[in-house]
Amino acid sequence: MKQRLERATGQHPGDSPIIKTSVRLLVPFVQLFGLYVIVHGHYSPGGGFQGGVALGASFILLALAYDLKTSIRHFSEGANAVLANTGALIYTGVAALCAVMGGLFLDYSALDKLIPLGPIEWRSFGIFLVEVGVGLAVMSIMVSLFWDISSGGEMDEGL
Amino acid sequence: MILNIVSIVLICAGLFFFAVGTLGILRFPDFYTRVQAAGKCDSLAAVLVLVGIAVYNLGDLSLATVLVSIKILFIAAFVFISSPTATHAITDAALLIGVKPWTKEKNTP
Amino acid sequence: MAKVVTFLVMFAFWVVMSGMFDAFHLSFGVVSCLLIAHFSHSLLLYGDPKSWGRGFFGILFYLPWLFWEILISNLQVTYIVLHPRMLDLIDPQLVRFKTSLKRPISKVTLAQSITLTPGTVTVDIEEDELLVYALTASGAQSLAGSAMERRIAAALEGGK
Amino acid sequence: MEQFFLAIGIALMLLMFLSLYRVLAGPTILDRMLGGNVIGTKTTALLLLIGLLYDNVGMFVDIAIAYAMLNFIATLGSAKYFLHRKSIHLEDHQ
Repeated sequence: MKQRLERATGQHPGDSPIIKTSVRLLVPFVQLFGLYVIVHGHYSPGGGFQGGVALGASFILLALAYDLKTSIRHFSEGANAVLANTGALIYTGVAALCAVMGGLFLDYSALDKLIPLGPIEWRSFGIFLVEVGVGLAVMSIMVSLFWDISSGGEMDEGL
Repeated sequence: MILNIVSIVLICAGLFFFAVGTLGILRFPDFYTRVQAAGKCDSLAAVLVLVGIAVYNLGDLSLATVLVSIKILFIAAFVFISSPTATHAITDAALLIGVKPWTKEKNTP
Repeated sequence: MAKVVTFLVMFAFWVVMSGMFDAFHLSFGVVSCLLIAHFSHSLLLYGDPKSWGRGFFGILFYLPWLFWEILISNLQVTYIVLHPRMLDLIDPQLVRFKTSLKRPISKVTLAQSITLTPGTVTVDIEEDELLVYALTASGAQSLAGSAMERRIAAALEGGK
Repeated sequence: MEQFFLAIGIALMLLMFLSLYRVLAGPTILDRMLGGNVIGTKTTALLLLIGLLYDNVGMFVDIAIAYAMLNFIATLGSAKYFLHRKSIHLEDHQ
């Protein structure tokens, strides 16, 4: 018993092929679920924030099962920073565009003057645009929080 | 009516295995044996309850309810893959940290 | 090839999840599935394209038998849990045993099946050796050369 | 049928309280994690039962999927976290 425990302690932790294979099979479905929650935000529970969390969780799952490098290879640091800012930009951009077009801040029906679709359709579509922005921002900020905390800002190893 | 009976049987069986799993993690002497109860009984019980709910949901047949039932089956498949993986992860961590297993020789006089 | 198959699988999943067939949701479904097919195609499927379909149907035929085994093993665990003198029945031990399976996916299937069936939990896989924690001595002995391994070999590695 | 689902839901709640004993009193940290995982699996089933009681299964299915997913990630993450912490701890003492 003692020998086996020592041999088990000797190997590199977190290298189990069981976890790797199971996670690899599950990750694409988790990602699609995140996108589904974002797109269906105004029919079912959820929306930008929850969908973003599910998307971010898929990359965290990759980092947990493999290591930080695999996670970064699938979703680079540069793309992460760009997406976080793009998400915030979409949100404020849509909101400010509403104000510029003569409505209130985040009053989507004002966008009707830009592309005439009808104010009610614009209210629905505007919420969708804002939720895409929120989802992108939440996803990238969650992933970068995990990367930074787990590796102490080094982005090389950890967890 | 037949669907209702099938779903009642499935859900009751699931509840029974949930109860056995809970009793198992309360009664077993050490961590590794508790993992056995939690890992097996709970995953089977969750799958049984979920399939029972999916069968009951087919009671008023339409496209929407069929799709919802398939989604519930997706959750069952997810539990079926993820539950052994989580069990494996916890057991692996316990062995690497060095939690001492309960053995028969040591504990019987 | 991997991308196309991933896209089709993902789109089927999307249609079931969404349940709405208007142009708005379907078009976003196509966009989402394309995104995932582009970024994650190496995750879901790998290796020889011919093995995907065979693996899928092999698993499909393997599952009912596995479910029956799980039911029986649960009844055994139930007997142990509900027995008043439980400590006399159990005899936990760590067991190593070699498997003849080659592909990683079939080893993982074997490990998951062992975790789900008679009183055993797979602790680790090293190359072709599995470290198994068994609840009873009979459970530990039933592992080597079991029917489970043969069935997985037929399902996932047949025709090699 | 409503009464039946209500009874099953209450029974599940009781079982969750029993599992909570393992979370509160577990001798090792991994026992507590195991108790949490078991409670999470029961919650997935309980959410769907609540959906049946409210006649709105389609909505609760999404929540249940998200809950099952997060339960899995939480267990995996905490197992790995304690493994990492413990190995650092062991290296310090050797």
